[in-house]
Amino acid sequence: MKILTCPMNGPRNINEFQCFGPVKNDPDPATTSDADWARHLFRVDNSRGVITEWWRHVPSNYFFLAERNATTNEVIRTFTPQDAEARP
Amino acid sequence: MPLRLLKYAFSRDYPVTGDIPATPDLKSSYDVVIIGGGGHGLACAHYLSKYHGITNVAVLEKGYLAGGNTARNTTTIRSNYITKEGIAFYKEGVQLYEEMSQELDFNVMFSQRGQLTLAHTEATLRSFHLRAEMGKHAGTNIEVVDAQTVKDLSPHLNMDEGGPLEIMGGLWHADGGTARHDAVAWGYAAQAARRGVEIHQRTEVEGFETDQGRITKVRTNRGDIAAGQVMIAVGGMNYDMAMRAGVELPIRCYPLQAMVTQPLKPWLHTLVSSVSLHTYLVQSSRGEIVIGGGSDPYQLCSTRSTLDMKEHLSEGATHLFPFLQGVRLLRQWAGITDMTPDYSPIMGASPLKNLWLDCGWGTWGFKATPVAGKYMAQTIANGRVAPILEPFTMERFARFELLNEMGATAASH
Amino acid sequence: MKTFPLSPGGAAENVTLIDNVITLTDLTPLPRFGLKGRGSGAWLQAQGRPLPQINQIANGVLRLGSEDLVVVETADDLRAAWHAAPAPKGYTAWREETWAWMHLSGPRLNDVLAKICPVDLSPAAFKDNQIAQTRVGYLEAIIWRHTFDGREGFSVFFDIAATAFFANAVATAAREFSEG
Amino acid sequence: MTRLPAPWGHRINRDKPVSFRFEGTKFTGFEGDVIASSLAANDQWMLSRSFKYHRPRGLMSMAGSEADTLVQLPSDPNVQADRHQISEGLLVTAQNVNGSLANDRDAFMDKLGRFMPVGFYYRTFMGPTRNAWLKFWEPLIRKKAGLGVLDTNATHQNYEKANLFCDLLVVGGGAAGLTAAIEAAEAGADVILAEMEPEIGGALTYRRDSSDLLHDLRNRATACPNLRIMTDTLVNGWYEDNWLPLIRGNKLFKTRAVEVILATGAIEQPATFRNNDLPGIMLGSAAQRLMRHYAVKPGNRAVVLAANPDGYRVALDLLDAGVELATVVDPRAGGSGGDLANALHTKGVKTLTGDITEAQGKKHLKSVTADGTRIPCDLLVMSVGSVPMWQLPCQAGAKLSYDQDHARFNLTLPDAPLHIAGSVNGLSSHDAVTTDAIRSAHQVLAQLDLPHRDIAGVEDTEAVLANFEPTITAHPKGKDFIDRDEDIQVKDLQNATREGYRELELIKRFTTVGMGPSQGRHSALAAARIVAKATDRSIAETGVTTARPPFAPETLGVLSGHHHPAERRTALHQEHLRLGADMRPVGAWWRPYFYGDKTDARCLIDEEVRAVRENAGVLDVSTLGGLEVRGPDAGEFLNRIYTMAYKKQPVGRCRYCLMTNEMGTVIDDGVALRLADDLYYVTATTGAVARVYADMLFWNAQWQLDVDVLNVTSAFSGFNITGPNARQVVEALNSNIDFSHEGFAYLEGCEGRVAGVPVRAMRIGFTGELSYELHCPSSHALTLWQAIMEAGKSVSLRPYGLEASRILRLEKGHILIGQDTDALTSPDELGFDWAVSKSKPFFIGKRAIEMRRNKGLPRKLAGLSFDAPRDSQDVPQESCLVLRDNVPVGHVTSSLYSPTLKKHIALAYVHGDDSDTGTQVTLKCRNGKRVNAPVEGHAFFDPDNKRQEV
Repeated sequence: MKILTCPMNGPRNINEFQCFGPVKNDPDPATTSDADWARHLFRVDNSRGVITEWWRHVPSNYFFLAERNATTNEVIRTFTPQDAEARP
Repeated sequence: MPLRLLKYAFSRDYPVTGDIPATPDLKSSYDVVIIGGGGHGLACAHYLSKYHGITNVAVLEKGYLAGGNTARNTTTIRSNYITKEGIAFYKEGVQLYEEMSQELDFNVMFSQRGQLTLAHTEATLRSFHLRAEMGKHAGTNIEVVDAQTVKDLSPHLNMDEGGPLEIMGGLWHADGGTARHDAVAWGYAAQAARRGVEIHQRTEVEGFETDQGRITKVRTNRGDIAAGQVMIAVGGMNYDMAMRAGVELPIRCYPLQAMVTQPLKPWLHTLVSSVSLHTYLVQSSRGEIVIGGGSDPYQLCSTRSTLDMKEHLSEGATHLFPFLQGVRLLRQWAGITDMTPDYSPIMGASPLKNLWLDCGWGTWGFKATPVAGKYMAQTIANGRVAPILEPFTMERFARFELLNEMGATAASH
Repeated sequence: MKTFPLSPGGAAENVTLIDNVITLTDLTPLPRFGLKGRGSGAWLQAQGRPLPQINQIANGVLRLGSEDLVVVETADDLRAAWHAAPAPKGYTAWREETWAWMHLSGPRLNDVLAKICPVDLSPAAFKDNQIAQTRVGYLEAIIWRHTFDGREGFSVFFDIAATAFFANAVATAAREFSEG
Repeated sequence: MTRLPAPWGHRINRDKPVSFRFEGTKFTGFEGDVIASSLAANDQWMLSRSFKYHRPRGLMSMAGSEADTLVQLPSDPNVQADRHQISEGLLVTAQNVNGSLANDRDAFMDKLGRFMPVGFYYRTFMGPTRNAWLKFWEPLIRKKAGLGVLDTNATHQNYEKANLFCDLLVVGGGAAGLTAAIEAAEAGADVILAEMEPEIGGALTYRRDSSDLLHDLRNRATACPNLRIMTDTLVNGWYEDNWLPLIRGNKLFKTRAVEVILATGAIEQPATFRNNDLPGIMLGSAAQRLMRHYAVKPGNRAVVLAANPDGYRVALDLLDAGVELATVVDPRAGGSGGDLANALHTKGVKTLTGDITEAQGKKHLKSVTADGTRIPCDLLVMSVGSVPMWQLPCQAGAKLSYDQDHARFNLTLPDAPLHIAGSVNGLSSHDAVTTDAIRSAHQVLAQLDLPHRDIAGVEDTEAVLANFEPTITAHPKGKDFIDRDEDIQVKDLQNATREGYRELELIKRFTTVGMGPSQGRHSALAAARIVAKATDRSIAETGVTTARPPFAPETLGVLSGHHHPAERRTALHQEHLRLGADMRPVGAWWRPYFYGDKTDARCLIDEEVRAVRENAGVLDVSTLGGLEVRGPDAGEFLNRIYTMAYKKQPVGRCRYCLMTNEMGTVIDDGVALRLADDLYYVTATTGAVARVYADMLFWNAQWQLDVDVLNVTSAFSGFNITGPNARQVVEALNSNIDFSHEGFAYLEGCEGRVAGVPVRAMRIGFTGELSYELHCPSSHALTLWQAIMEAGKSVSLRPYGLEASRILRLEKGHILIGQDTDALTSPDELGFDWAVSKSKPFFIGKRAIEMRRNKGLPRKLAGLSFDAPRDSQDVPQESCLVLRDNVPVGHVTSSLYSPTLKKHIALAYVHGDDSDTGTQVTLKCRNGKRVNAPVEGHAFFDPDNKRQEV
């Protein structure tokens, strides 16, 4: 089983976590066209390289971010939303 | 004894049929380039060459023939869906399977032993009734059965009476079945090749050149090709392939895992699947029990297997049939699935005039191999999306006209 | 009068806690007081309760997050003080109602825990008063290396509605050692 | 046959005879014997019939891999006879036999090989009719296929699982594994060594001239306190981040290792010639195992096919054991066994340079043909090369490549905390293996920050001699098996390439080579060689097949362990049982369906409904999700989460909560009671609360509002007292709450004390009657419940269950999320535009709701009712279709008979254009009958809300 390192709880089996999917930029509803809003709703980053995702450590309900290679499954780093300068 | 066997016995040497010609040199141009040498691409090539007279066709396969999801799926064939668009489409898929061995002169071993899906909750039973009502209205062979009939259909099931997973009833789909997955692809390949279609293995598409909304060139590791029409049908890679042509698809890749036991003498006649346990089982004609279930919990483009999924599937299987505890597992594997937001495929036109999509097949593509091939061929030959495919357009999401099949897909693909 | 799951009339009153190769002790009725949300830590500190690092326990304060704290000793006075105090002071975390609290000890403690908890709890890897928020007995739980009543072992906090389930899961895991 | 004298046979205890039956005949072996060894000791060499041709088969490897040694135990099919120990009274039968093993009625299949070339089934069995495959051919083939027979009455066994942790896991307890484990443990690492055999030592336990080294290693291992040795333990796979399943008996140890050394050894390969599958033909290592482990003499007159030094060692072993050695055949050009050959020569054994082309015999080997000469013998021992045990390394990402110069497979490791040592690394001699093991141990020690040295890689001169590349040509008469499991011959692979299946994976699929129980252990190398030659490519170009877990067959039982679906009980669980409740699972919870005798369910449920409509009832709503949302931004937070507005909600008021997702689909509902400026108590549906809670935290991880959310579902219990006499009940309670009409209006809420218990009281309900919902901390639930029941005595307050609750809610037209909604339901489709704020700038789903509204209303949930007898089938039940021009446009989501209204009532999606009250719609009953009904509002009972607001 894969290990994911929770910034708060340390390394744990990945089945203690729930993935909330790649980070999405929230477009401004006031200025976004219907077409772009539909894209926002249905399109998810599915690239084969490194993706940045939201994860939840279920027993502690702690949410954090992880950079993970979507092909090799290698976790590059995990970090808190507060430390998310690198957040796209 | 079938006469065909005598031919082998009385031939001095093994009589070669020559199913799949060796990969020829690439020509500079084809009327149709089909990207993806899996079941769907090969079926399309077959229908193009046999029914539309289009034989200047190249099927490009990055690896070996039908080595992607055609090789990795667990071969469920069924039409017990929920949307009327889905049912109409998959129903014809089942019908085409019934005729496939004759059509291809290749025994694909279509084994229509029926599919029994189990309900452990009232909510599941309610959804079964909806699938049954929709199916009956569309003329498919489907009904909701009570717990006693479930027992009659699959006598060894653990009914868990009074327990948390009591079987309350089932969805019985007598038309459901399986086929030999490789044979489907090989049969289409052999037929298409005999009519002049070129099959290029180890030929990878690296990109496209476009001009004025058309693909003008397909770039491969073996050289560039000009193409009149292009279809992509590369399950597990469609998002990337479409992106190379500048087309963005609402697809996310998830691994789907399955496993198989050692061969046993026949004991399980029907396909059995459980919605609550996310497990399904079928005994192959070789005697192995093929066990599958839900997708992996997070996005990944890898065919690695996990122990957790194997444990989960084993739990489900031994709950349904406790005596399977002593049965030995031989192999586990995975495929990469292209999941769409509504668990229905994306077929038809793309923003590029000569690029056609046969994508988003998630966990449910095998059963659609003939019907997708038939209508994609018709679409490409006519330059117009076949009516039966129209609801599956990639535009449906922005229009909120989703074809939601999640409930009919989660437990059995 | 309060009724806990294992009390007469409680939801798990028919469940017997295992007491052979492993001993389960129900500590659910013991007082505890949880605070959560902004202001919790500062208020507790102002009461003379220094805060440990996250996932550690010190001076009876168990820290589960930056603003998620549980006081497991002399909770009643503290509760009264908290109710009387002005905001900001965090919010009650209802830990005395959401959690069952059980203590595990006994000769096959390590063998049984290896079956029901995915975290390495060996003494070298998991020291006294260390805490892990993880799964125990198929439930989300907090496990704490904790000597209770002179018995070395672990305290586990988990969903109080699953008390019967947890007790049965531990007993099932221990059966292998009690029978053989 | 008598056993060899000690020290041969160190695994058997000659003092303890064990009797068992094979094919009905009684055999006696010794404690420590496996099935195959004790049968061989009794001259029973045939163990099974082959998959396709029903040829006699016996042991070949003694290593537990090939299908030929699979036997049937009464409740256990496909058991490895060469690994399974005998026990007193064990009943063993042969598999894949029609009749008996000795006289298999299907043995004629062997003569029909001409009719059944590779892939023949793809070209036949299609006629004469379209259904012929399904109806006739497939049942026939299914009966012939398969191996063992499943016992569908097999009893439940206990399977266990545990977690293990270590610094270093060493897989394989042979010379390399033991050396590496000891070296690392002595330097301070926490080491587990797993060995699948019952003793450590690996090949040292049966190989010639190995006992001194083994003795030394065992002593050192015993002296290491931080080395845990697990024998009889199969490491059956490698998974991400060094997560390995160790299987010992019925227990699975899921092991997390910081570092892993794979010292898994090598797999000796068979030679290819006609009839190479006859019983009596075995690998050199198998003969050695029989002799050294079990004291079984493998034959009386032997031929040894030796293409490496090990073959000569086996020959010397056979002589020592008193086996007559006819000759040693060495296929290498100028083949010479060097010193070992000289040792043989001095004992009078001839060596012959050449190859074996054919073996003869019916049920056992009688002779072999070597270079045209027929040599009588009853034993042929093959020592012609090996392949590294590639399965675990390849699962871990290693690449298997072919080294043309040395005619062998090599492994290249990925960049990972993973190492290989010993013969899996291509080494053979004891010295080389030991040095390699020490090298790998010190690599691990360096990674673990423990004292270590740098040790260079090893060259092994003997390993170079270990493999040679034979010229494999198909025998004109065939039966030269490449894959014994699947009965695949040389020509089958060649013919597959001629059919166009030229890629190794395609050949595997077309011929099934490597797909049987041994998973290519004895066929991969030969198959690669044949395919490369047939397609005029190098093995490097054709590639090799992939390795998938598990390493060896493993039971589903050991993978599944115990089943533990989680189970939750409300605080009143025992109280409900005492009241005679029929408890049923709802998600993880157990809830009362109704109270009383099961046989009278309908009547009792009707009574419960009537009690609520005419008097008063009480429902345990404790499973309802409870959330506290607190903090300065709590109102803003709820504004973004739910569709209504909460910032200006007065303290002491309840407000409906409707939750949509980003697509504008309704996903949950509940009620928010504002208890303070910065505190809301929010309910969520039972099944959804866990998800709603997680979603709330997820959104706030992004919004970072000053708010804290807490799931208090288990902390609070709740009871809804409902019915025209509900007020009498609550007013009879000892409380500080004014429950009067004036003091406590509809949708108000407050905190107070009832019967000494702190409560949160709300005037909300799901029945349409006057209702009070009292929530309290769960430790007080029993006290509160008893007080309520006591207070209700004067009006005969009746507890009611989930089934009555469903009827009551449908009579009132309340929707159930998940039943009356699906994955696409918008608030507009429910007619809930009143619950969607138009003034808020944002909430989740707002934009999608607007976009969907602009596209028109495809369907709408409507009320429908039908006057028909209660048990009539001519009524649309749940999931029946709503048709428009015979096209389905919607379906019935809820349908019940209302005992109050004495008619059938339903909620159904009708076409958007048909949603006006009074419009006639057509429905199709489950029996196919069409019925029409006019569209109504949702509330069938008291549509003007006169009763709930009194």
